[in-house]
Amino acid sequence: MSEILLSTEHITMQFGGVVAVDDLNIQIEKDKITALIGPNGAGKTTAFNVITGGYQATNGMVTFDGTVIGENYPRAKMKKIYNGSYKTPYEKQVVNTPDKITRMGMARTFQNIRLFKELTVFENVLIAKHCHIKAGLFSSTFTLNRAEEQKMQDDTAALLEKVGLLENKDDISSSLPYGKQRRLEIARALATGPKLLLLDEPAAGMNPKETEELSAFIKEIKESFNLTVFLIEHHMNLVMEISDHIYVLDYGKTIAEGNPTEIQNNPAVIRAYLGDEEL
Amino acid sequence: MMKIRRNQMLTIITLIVLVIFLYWLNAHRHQNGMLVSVLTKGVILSLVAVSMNLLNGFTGLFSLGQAGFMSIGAYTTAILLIPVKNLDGVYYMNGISPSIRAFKELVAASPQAVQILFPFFALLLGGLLAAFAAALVGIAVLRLKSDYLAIATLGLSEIVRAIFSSPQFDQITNGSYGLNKIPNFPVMLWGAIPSLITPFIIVAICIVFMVMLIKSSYGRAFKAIREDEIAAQAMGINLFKHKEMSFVISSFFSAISGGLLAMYMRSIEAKTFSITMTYDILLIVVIGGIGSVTGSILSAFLVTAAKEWWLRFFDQPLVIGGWHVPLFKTGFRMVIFSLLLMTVVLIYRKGLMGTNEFSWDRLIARFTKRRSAKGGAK
Amino acid sequence: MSMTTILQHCLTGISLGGAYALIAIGYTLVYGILRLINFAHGDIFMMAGYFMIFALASFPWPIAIIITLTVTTLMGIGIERAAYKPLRSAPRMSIMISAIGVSYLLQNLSTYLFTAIPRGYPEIPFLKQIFQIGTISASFVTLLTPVLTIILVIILMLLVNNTKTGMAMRAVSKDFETAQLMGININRVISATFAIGSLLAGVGSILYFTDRMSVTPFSGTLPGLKCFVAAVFGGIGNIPGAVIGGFFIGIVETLLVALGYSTYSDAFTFLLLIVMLLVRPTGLFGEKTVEKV
Amino acid sequence: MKKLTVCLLVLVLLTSSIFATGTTEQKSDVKEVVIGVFEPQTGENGGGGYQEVLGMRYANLMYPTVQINGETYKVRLVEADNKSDKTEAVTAAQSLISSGASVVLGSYGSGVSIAAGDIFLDNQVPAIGASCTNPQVTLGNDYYFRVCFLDPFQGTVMANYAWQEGAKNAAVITQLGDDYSSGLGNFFSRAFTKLGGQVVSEQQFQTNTTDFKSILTNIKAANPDVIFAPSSIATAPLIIKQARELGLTAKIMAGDTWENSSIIENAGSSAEGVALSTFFDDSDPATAEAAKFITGFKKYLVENKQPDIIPAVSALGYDAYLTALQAIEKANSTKGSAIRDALVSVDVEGVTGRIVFNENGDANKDMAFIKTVENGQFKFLKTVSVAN
Repeated sequence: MSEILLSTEHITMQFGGVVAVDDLNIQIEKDKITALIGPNGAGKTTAFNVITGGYQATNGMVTFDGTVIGENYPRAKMKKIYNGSYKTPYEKQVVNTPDKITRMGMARTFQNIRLFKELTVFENVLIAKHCHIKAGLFSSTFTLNRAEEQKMQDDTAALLEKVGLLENKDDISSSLPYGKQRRLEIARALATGPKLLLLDEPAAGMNPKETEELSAFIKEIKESFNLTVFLIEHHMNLVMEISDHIYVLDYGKTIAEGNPTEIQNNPAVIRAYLGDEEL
Repeated sequence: MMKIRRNQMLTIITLIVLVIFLYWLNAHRHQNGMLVSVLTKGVILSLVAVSMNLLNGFTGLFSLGQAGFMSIGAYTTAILLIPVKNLDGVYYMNGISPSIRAFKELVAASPQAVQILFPFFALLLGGLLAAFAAALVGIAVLRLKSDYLAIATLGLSEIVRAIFSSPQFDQITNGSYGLNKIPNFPVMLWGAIPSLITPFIIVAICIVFMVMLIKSSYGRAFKAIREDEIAAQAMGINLFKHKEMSFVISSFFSAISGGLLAMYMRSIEAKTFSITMTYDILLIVVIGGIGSVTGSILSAFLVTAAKEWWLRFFDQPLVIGGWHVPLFKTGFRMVIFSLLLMTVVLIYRKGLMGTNEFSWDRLIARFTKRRSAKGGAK
Repeated sequence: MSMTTILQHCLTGISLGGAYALIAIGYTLVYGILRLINFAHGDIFMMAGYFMIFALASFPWPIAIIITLTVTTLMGIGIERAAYKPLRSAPRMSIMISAIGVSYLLQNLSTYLFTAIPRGYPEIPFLKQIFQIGTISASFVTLLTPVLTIILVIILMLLVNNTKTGMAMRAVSKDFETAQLMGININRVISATFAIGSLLAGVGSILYFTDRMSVTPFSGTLPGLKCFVAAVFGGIGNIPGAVIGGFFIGIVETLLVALGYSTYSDAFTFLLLIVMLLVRPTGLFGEKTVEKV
Repeated sequence: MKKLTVCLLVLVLLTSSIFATGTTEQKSDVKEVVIGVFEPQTGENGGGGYQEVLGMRYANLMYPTVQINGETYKVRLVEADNKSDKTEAVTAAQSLISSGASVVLGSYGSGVSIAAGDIFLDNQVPAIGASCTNPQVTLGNDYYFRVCFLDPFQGTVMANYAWQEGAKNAAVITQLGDDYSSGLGNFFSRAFTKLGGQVVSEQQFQTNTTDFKSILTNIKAANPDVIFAPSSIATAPLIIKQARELGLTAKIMAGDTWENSSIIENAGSSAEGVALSTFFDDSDPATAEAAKFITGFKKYLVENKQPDIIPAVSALGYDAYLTALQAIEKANSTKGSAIRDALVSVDVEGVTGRIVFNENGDANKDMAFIKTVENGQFKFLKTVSVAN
């Protein structure tokens, strides 16, 4: 087995009495495309949020690139009502805010596109470059970091060119067509310079042609940016086409994992999806 | 390229005209008292309006604490600058704290150069104190969202006001009695810039700083927070750090503006910096356009001029040809004003400038368009 | 401090708290539904004071009270229609600015119409009857305020829990969009909310001003803000919470003044707000909500 | 549509500015001198300010012209509302100066006068305060004069009066952030303690307070013989009524501001027995000028829909106007600095007594009128003079 970039250990997320993610163990290999699938409400986005720091897991641990980026155990009220299937509590509490995790090299997109709507395409990407800024507030204000600023601008332009949005660079982002908005959101995530890219349903709302383009696009950026990709998706065609490894989630629990062929033939998966999604 | 050159030329010419105008005004200030005071108040308010806009318009933090931070600046400046000889007169009721007096006497006895720079130091110190206060308070309140933040900051400014007016601090702030005999604006560059022009220079420097900040990478991060906090955070922007920066900087400049206001008014009291003051600033920002620096500046001058000058006749009984026009009586001006605000809020939601900034291109385009339209009609 | 003094202070505090509670309900209802701090609510309360002055000048008190309450209620609905409804889809900041604008307008309008000179609030004789219990003396209205407040709150709770409109109100405050999809007439519910809030502010106004006897265009500002704090304290959207918040602030404020810290009595309210928001943002009885990413 | 409205708005603003300047620069053949009226007509002290303005307007009616160098100048009053607010005060003062005022009258409320004092000083326009009693108004300001007595004097007067009435314990209520109230309260306390009395309770309240029950409860617990509560017209009836409601029976006293019929109107029977010091008494005109003023002004008050009781501040406003007029005549000029120099040596027989300024610019008044409320009327009790 090659190097593991991200792993989750016994991740359990409980809201009140509801266990949304139960004992999730995922290992994402470097330079591979891994997918997380499952019917609606299976807890996929919640898992994403736990990994990116949006939520703090109730119990479990997330390791990224060799460092523990999140660890928690049931505390206070949760101690009494904890209902996850993995009972042994972890011992430490490690909390990282999403921005810090992003700066460590993990970038994400959102299920319901969250662009900086009133800003231009160029600004959207340029802002993502801000997270690695070296100059302080004052040197940046007095443009003492001209070289850095110039590099940020140049990189942004280069990135936009690569993703084919350079012609739209001065458009207000919300005025772009849907497909391009998706692409811009991915470009914006790339601008933070990630090792791992998390895509939350990137093909949602796309027609088959657009989806095809997207899968080519994902493969392309994976190669040119040296990325590891982790995605949630409903479009099985897309998932089966590009994924190296797939995890299936249902009612918060992992019901299967394996390569696309294995998954396609897994009876538990078929059962979970029956009537839910075309397979 | 040509266009940029032309725009630069236009800007330089406008600046020169402005400077000449200010010097002319300085020479004829006695005949133009109203103009001078409207412009001075306008420029001071434009600074606080821009700093409020930095928070509300660019960072998306709806804060209503400006008056509180202004009062910190105003009080610091005032306490430091009241001449030693007037101290007994000002603090006639409770006396001044001996340590402050000793410090002021020390300054008064120090070399000329120190004394010339002292007013600027006082302004700066006021700003820094406010910035410090904002940094402390920000840790707590910046966790709050939209309207909660608004009401919490409003509350903060009321707390600051209560502290300044409380009898416990009589010997520092002169509690109930307020401070007066505050010296006028200092001259700059050994008198080359007369005291009338000083506030314009200071405000210009401050606003230029804020504009440059907004244009910098940090400014872009502020805008990202305004647009979408969660996405901004996912892009690696530390929400708290950036909100705190914006809050601290905005408070710093609000306090500078407060200090200038103290110099302009020559007399301050805690009551001056009440909720109404914040509302007035908010009104300027809204009319100018939330998210537009030039809008705020323009609106600060327009609102001040309209309120203090042009619309004053609404308050006077008006008789046209023997007919006593009804409605015209004391208070009518402010009613008109509130209606104007509501019109902007409900109908012209973008205010004067929306989120746009002033640009020569736009102005010229507007004029040429009109002309060509007319030409077409012929 | 002697026992009588303490009792007297408590009585004052409870009475003040009762009036606060009635105003706080208006804030809590409106916030529950529109997520809007109705900055104009305090000014509606102030305007109700003026309405009463004019109504009582030409009518006997029972009719005057009815007129005042009707006009106040209508004004509340009118303000919502004119200043908030057009902004329903606008960002929250705009609607809040609109609320501040309405407050600004009402203050300036009443300064213009009634001048800034305080108007004496007319006396309703039976309300001002002075009672002497031992060494404590108080007017009837002081004693009546808390009792009436509690009665009104019970009635309101019954209405909210048992009528169709009440159910609709609760639904809207839980989930605006879904309620709309379920066929609830949002505008009617909002109007009803403003009507109830303003009506209670009207009642609060009569009780408050009868006890304090003077109305100025700025009478509503501070009580307004304090009552908002009371609503937050009790848990915004929660009616009994607002009432308890109102009483709490009324009593503490009175005690602070009594102890000689009147400078800090307003500051205290805001400090309470900030501390509350930091420690328990949902207030005493508020429900916790999870924010969706 | 939007553009049209913007254009309209600009048009309105422009025409209004023309109006605004048009009203101040009416060119006519008649030579005129402008007297600025710097008074609050809105805000906390709007009521008292308006009464003072009435006195000035009436004086202007009576004496509409002035002789300068043998020529008749018409006197034009220009009013500016300082809104009882120190920030507004500065701009209001500025607006008076730019409308060419040679001399300024006012203001009611010492705080605003102190705030605007430096503006008048800088522009060399003398100001004559009518009823601002705080010492700071004229102290150190060569261009500020005043025709009334000062707070230290007034405080002493009331302390003496209380002492003479047999009071040994006093309670003082003052308004935070108000120069007049805190100042006068303080001067009273000092004088009263000096006489041997004891101030048993000192209470403060904030601006816009309407609920005085808690501080009054404290006062009740201290059981004073008198309560001294210098405050604005707005707060007076509240204090009086709430005190009686709580069963406080101590005598309530205050300063000049309380001589306003609206207080009796609002406080009703509770106001009975309230004592205050004031500048003027209309039942006993000291001079012919005063007698003429009393009858004439009462009519004027009725015309202006006011109760026909002459407020002392109106009389002072009238006197301030007379003083200004005499100074202009004496200076033989409309120039501020000349008028200022003339003011130093004026000697006016006003309706509130003789006005001669001392080196601070304060009128040498050594007499105050004590009045009390009886049967719903202010009733003259006695005059008190205190040797300084």
